[in-house]
Amino acid sequence: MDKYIFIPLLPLIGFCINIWVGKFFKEKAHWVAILAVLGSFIISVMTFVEVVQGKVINYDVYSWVISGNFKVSIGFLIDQLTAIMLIVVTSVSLLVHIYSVGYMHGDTGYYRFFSYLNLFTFSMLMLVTGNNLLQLYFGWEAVGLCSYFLIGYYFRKKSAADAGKKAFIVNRFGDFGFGLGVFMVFITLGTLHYTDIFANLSKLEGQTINILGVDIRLVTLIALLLFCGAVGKSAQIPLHVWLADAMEGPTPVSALIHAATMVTAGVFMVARFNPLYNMSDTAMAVVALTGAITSLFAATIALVQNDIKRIIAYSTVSQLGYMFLACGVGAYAAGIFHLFTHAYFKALLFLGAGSVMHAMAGQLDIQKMGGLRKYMPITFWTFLIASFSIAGIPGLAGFFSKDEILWLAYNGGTIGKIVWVIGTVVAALTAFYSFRIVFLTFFGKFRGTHEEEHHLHESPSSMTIPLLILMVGAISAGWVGIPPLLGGGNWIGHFLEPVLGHPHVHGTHAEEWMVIAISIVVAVGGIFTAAVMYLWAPSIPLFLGRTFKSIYTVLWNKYYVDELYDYTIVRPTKWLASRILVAVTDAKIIEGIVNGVPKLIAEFGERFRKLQTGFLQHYAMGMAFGLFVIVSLVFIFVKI
Amino acid sequence: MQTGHDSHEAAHAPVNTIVRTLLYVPAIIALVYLGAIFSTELHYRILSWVIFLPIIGGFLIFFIPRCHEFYARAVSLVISFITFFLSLPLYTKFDKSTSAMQFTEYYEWIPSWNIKYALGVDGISVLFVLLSTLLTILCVTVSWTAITEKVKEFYGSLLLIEGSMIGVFCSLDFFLFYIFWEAMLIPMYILIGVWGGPNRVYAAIKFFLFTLVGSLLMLVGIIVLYFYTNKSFDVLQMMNTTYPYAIQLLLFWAFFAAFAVKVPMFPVHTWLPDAHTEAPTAGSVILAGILIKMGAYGFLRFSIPLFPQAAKDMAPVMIVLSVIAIIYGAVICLAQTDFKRLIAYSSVSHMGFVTLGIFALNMQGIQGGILQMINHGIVTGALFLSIGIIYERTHTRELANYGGVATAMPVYAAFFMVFTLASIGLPGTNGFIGEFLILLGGFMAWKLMGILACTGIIIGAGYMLWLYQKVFWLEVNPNAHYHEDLNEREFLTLLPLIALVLWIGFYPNTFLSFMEVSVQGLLDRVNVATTQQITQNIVEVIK
Amino acid sequence: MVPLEWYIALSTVIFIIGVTGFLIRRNIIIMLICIELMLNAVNLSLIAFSHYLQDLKGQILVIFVITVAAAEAAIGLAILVALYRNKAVVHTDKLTEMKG
Amino acid sequence: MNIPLPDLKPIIPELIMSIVACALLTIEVFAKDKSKDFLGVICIGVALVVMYFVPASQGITFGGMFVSDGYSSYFKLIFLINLILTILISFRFLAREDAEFGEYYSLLMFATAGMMIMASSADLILLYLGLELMALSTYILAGIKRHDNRSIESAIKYFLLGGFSSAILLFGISLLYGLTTSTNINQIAEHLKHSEKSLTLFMAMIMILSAFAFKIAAAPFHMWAPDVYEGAPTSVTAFMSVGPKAAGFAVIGRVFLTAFESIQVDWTALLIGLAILTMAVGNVLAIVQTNIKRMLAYSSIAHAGYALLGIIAGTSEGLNSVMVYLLIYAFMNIGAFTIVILLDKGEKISDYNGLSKSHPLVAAMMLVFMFSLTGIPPTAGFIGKFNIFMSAINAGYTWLVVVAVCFSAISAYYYLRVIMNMYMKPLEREAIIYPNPANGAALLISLIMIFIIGIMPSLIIGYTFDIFM
Repeated sequence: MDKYIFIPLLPLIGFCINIWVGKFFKEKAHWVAILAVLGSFIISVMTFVEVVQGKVINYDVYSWVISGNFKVSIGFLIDQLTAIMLIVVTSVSLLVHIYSVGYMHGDTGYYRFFSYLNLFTFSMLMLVTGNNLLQLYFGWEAVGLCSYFLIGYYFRKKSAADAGKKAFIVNRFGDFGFGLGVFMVFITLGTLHYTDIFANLSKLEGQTINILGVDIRLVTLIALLLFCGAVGKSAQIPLHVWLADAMEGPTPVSALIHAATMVTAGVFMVARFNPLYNMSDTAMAVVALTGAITSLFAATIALVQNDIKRIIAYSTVSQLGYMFLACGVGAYAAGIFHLFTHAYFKALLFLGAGSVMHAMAGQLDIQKMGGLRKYMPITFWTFLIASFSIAGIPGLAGFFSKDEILWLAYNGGTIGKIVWVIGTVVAALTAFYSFRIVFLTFFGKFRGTHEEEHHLHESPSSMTIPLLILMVGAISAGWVGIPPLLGGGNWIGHFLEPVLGHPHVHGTHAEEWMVIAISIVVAVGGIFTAAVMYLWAPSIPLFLGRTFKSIYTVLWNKYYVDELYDYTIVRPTKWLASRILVAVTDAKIIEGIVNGVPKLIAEFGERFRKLQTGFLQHYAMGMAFGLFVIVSLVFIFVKI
Repeated sequence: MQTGHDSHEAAHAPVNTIVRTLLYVPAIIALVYLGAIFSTELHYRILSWVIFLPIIGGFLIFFIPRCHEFYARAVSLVISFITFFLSLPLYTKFDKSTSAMQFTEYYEWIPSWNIKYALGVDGISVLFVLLSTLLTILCVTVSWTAITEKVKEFYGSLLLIEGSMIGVFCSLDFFLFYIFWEAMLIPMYILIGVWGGPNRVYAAIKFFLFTLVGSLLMLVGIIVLYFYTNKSFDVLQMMNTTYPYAIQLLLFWAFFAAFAVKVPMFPVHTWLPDAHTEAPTAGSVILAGILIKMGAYGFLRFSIPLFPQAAKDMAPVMIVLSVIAIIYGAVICLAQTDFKRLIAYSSVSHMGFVTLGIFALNMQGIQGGILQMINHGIVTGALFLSIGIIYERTHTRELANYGGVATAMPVYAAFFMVFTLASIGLPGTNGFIGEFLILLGGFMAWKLMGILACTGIIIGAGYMLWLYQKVFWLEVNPNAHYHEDLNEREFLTLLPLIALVLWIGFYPNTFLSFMEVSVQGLLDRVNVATTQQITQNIVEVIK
Repeated sequence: MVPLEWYIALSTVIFIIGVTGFLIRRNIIIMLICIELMLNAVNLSLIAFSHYLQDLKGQILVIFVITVAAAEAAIGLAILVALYRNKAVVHTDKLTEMKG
Repeated sequence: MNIPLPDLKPIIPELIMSIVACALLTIEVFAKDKSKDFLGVICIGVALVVMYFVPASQGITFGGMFVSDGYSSYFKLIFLINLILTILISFRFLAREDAEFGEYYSLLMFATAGMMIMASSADLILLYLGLELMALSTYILAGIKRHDNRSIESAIKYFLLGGFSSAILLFGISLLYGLTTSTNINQIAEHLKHSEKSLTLFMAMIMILSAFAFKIAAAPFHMWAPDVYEGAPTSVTAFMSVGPKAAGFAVIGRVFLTAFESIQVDWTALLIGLAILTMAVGNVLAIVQTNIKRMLAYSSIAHAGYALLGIIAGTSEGLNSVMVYLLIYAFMNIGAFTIVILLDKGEKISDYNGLSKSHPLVAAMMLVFMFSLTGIPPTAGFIGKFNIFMSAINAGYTWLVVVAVCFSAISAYYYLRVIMNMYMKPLEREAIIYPNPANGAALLISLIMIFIIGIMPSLIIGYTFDIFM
């Protein structure tokens, strides 16, 4: 037993305690949970330090499944990538735990909430620390489960229950591909352990598989199948539909799971499998384009939404797209860097939104807010910083990571150029909608009811302290990756190099300056446009909405993707189930035969019993007739 | 009937139950431990005892005077416990390093037909014996207050079923096997028909006739086999005989008739929803937990090793049928409005996985298949137990009459959630290990079919979560009659199953190691067989 | 001498008359007589065979058949009397209480 | 002139039976006792004594006409068991039915003696005599409730059709005699072996077959059975459904497998057709019955169909299986009829509704009998069927067994219906049952034998094997 095992184990213990006897602790249940996460945070930091010093931990705890040549263990691989993830996960988790003490105060399911959070932390840590694909898959599904629990936390509400279910099932679609990918890995390489996989990857080179008449390279196939899982988990097109609905969960959950940690698991997976992806240009292109398109797509939706959490959710989708975009152009480290910074500023945004909701008694519509900066200054300032950070204002965390991605994308060939253009546009949109929230929420006059205004207050310290800590992160998290051009050492890039490799950069300094400049310009432009439209000339949005009504409607309805799925998948399946399988196949055909045969026999019986008339002569005739038939048969068939 | 005003009370009651129950847990664990030690020390003919103690006990219960219902319950509980203890040496003394039969017993029985009383278990069957003895205890406890009419007959039948089920898994003589196989129909028929739901009579007869038609064809097959085996019913001797290909093919299908109905595979599955739905809780548990495993077990024990060539050649057909069952069963669940019927159809889907794994004919597939049978026994058994528990309060199976159970019965809801998750194969639960191995095996053998089978998992999540939402979430149904959470008895009934779900989920090797060698032996037998490739067309399509 | 075939033919004809009578007549007494007719047809053929085969067994059988026929007639009539007492009918078309 | 007395040892059982039967008639006249039970007791006692003599009195006598061998002994055992069980179930029943005539018992004995003679006859003359002895006695028995319309109706039907069929039999015998100059089965066989097949032979065979088929109630010569079984007093029905049937099989086995051995292929084909038709008619028509006696009548037709499979197999093993089957059938069928007798509730199947609530023990026993008739292990019925199927398959008639198995599955439907009514339907009106020790004993014997044979079949199978080996 060494300390690493306690990283995931402590939250698990916390979960077990709280789920069984948490009810006794009443409002003290959080102590168990927080202490557990604190413990694992401390160990994580210690581990991180070890990793920084150059140690890579890789060992098996016990054999999990052994079946013939299929051997998989529960084990830990803690390298640079995992170490970063450990810090992200445990730190954000710890803060969200603390935040929840205030946020969830008075909730009937207090202990339940904390036990779920613990379980989530455990699962996420299993995901990132696992040294094999199956353990990754374990964590992968387990975080999905926790997400399901926590989205559906207010299970009395139909929308929450539906959202939880939707999240789980949509993720299952992704996992479908992921599972097949795992199978393919095992079939082709005979192992699921990372080190063995990466050591044998070269064997796959040149192998193809014929699917429906098309020869596909094995590496491409595996990479894409695994990517399916990432698409589901990280809410990329076309499986992004669950994340916005997931905002039905309590806000700390949105911050922890649907912004900082779980949804980034896909990025983590792709980064973890970078040797595989590097072998297939097709897969890389697919990853990059999926990321780019998703980020644009989500950003456009975010422009017109009014629900504060949904906007942030779409922003998350968009930012996740950014990370995939980075991975797709080979800039894994940049992707992870963005993951790292994003975790803090997005968690901050969510927790800020939660704080706003707390004050607004659950109101989410930013059109009904306004002027809140007077009532809740801490929330305002932290939220503002986070918004600057996400918008990419120089000096803040978001700027450095986003810039790194854009610069490396710019360097990434034709596809790189395309995604760079998209990325830049998205940066502008991001700045715009982020400040749309800020201006509509914290500036101007309060637009809610009087009663609501009376109720406005700053959140308790258990909520504001995490906000402040996260604010530090949102400001400074990027400092670990300041590019050499700006005088930094891109420490994180070098730190991750052993795992994620080093992207090829052939652009000049001038080009790099240009990229930076453009991103600053679009960020400031976005903020300025938002200011114009929502602070100084509020009629413009209305005018635009009327003028481009069709576009507005499409965006407002999120491109009708939900409806599309409803009509192409959900309804046909239900129709198939109830109208065909139940009504026809089972009831008519199979049951028809099953019940029909006895009926037929009984029918025969009813017919033939009429022959049994009770009349003696008929019986004698029967005998005589039988005799006659037999004799005739003998005459016909027997040749003498 | 309690009403809403004391919901505060109700909210705290379960906690007390948990605590009180947790006090029992160490006692029970200690009891089981002692039982294991004690029975391991003793030397007795384990299999005969385990088979005939419940059978004799069941008959004895019939003679308890009608007025003493409690004694009927208590005696059956004691008998089922003793049976369980007696079966424990199968776990502790089992030699995992050999694929030969263990704990064998051989006696002459009907010398004129060369029939022996032959019992024995190997890695494939041993777990089912243990599962049967365990589930029977739970069936007894869950029916404690649910059955108020003809109590002794109920418990007698239950024990008779237990004995015959175990007999099926232990028989090494085909005649003996068939006796147990059929004999079980009688008490099961009674169990469904007498204590079942509103449409019980139809369901009971349907169950009986379906199974009978299938097994009678098998009977013909058995007799044919007898003459081809030099007039012997000895399974081991049969395994050492190679049959002509045409005979293999014919007998494979004759056996298929019996086993496919039991499993049930796709076109012959319609007895199952009716039987499972209408049966009393214990009946559903036995049906879903063990009885339908006998079909898949039959494939493993007889069809495949006795007719390896035919099995290999027919595997594509079986795989296609399995995949149809997986998807069909899953999709049809989406349209169910009946609590038990939904779970019943999900069994069709899950058993499709099992047969898929078995006919993948590779290590992962078969091990997964066997493990999945155990899993399905645990999980679906548990689901039916759970449904029985709430049915006792509501007396309705219509999903529309439920809602918000999680508010009223939080502990129960949590338990049900675990089983739901196991049912949809979430990692960390037993369902995952089984399904993963099956799909891996299936995918290795038949890519396209493996892919199609995977869709069953998606739909599986769909209907189970839909069910969970409909029953447990949302607002409390105003017409509901569930205010009391689990009591100690119900809690303790479900607890061992939870433990097993997690045990297999996190450390399946305990169970996989039991079957490893035996499955390898089976595979060796299959692999030497050469195929005639008469199903080449299908192979090309589904490969 | 009359050839055997003629006896057999006669016997067959009488037998068939008996059968036909049994099949078409409703009166139980007449049916009983038809049965006697059939038996006697058999007797005829048996005696003919016995004679032509120069074997006594046929004749022995005839004796038995006659005896049995007597017993049969006695029992038959007894049952008939019982029937007549109960229902006052002697026709089979009135005896269709049990059917199906 | 010294007339040598034939060796009487082999015929001792039949002699005892006949003499005692005659004596009973006499005793009955002088008996002052209102109750005739003592006659029954005597019967049983004699039957037991005879049972003791049966295996001991092996031999051939009366110039080869009478053969007492293992084969016949086994059948005689069945007849005697049938007799004993029938008497046990008739004790109170007759009084209840207002049919307590002393001659009832002697008629039963005569009928049994007839059957025994049939089983032992190696000569067509003796066979005919035995058959008529049995038949005439059963005609009277069927009509013994002489004030009851249905009883008389059944007697008339049975009598007329029986006479008709025995006339046909005689015609067949006469043809065969003309063809072979013999009435002795062995001599006939010897003769036929060396002669050409001829149409006359076939005619003879068909006529003899039809008469035997009438006795075992095989389709299309079965039509008397449902009516007669329904109308006759239940105890007589029980007697008739086993005894004459078994006797019929005994002679079929003897005559066809010995005398007609040379044309076995041909009559086997005929019998296959007959067997399929019989199983079909019996099972399909049983499904639609509402009267339990009638249902059991059709079921007994169906069982004759299964048993024919053993004859079709044409091996000693097959014959064995038929014998075992009939023995088992005696127990389970009489058991079922005992329950019918025990309940004075009416003969409708729906009258059994809810029986398990009012009389659980009776219902449980009926359940065993029904499952045994269906052929579900571990009851004897399964062993019987299994045995038959095994011999048929061994003889190469697998397809026929598959057909039989399908019909057997159909049969489950109507047997289950009885169980369903007893266990799964609500009680409509309380049944009156008339328990008495004799009926109880009959039930107990049947029940125990069903389970003993079901679980330890080697007890009786070994016995039959010993006879042939």
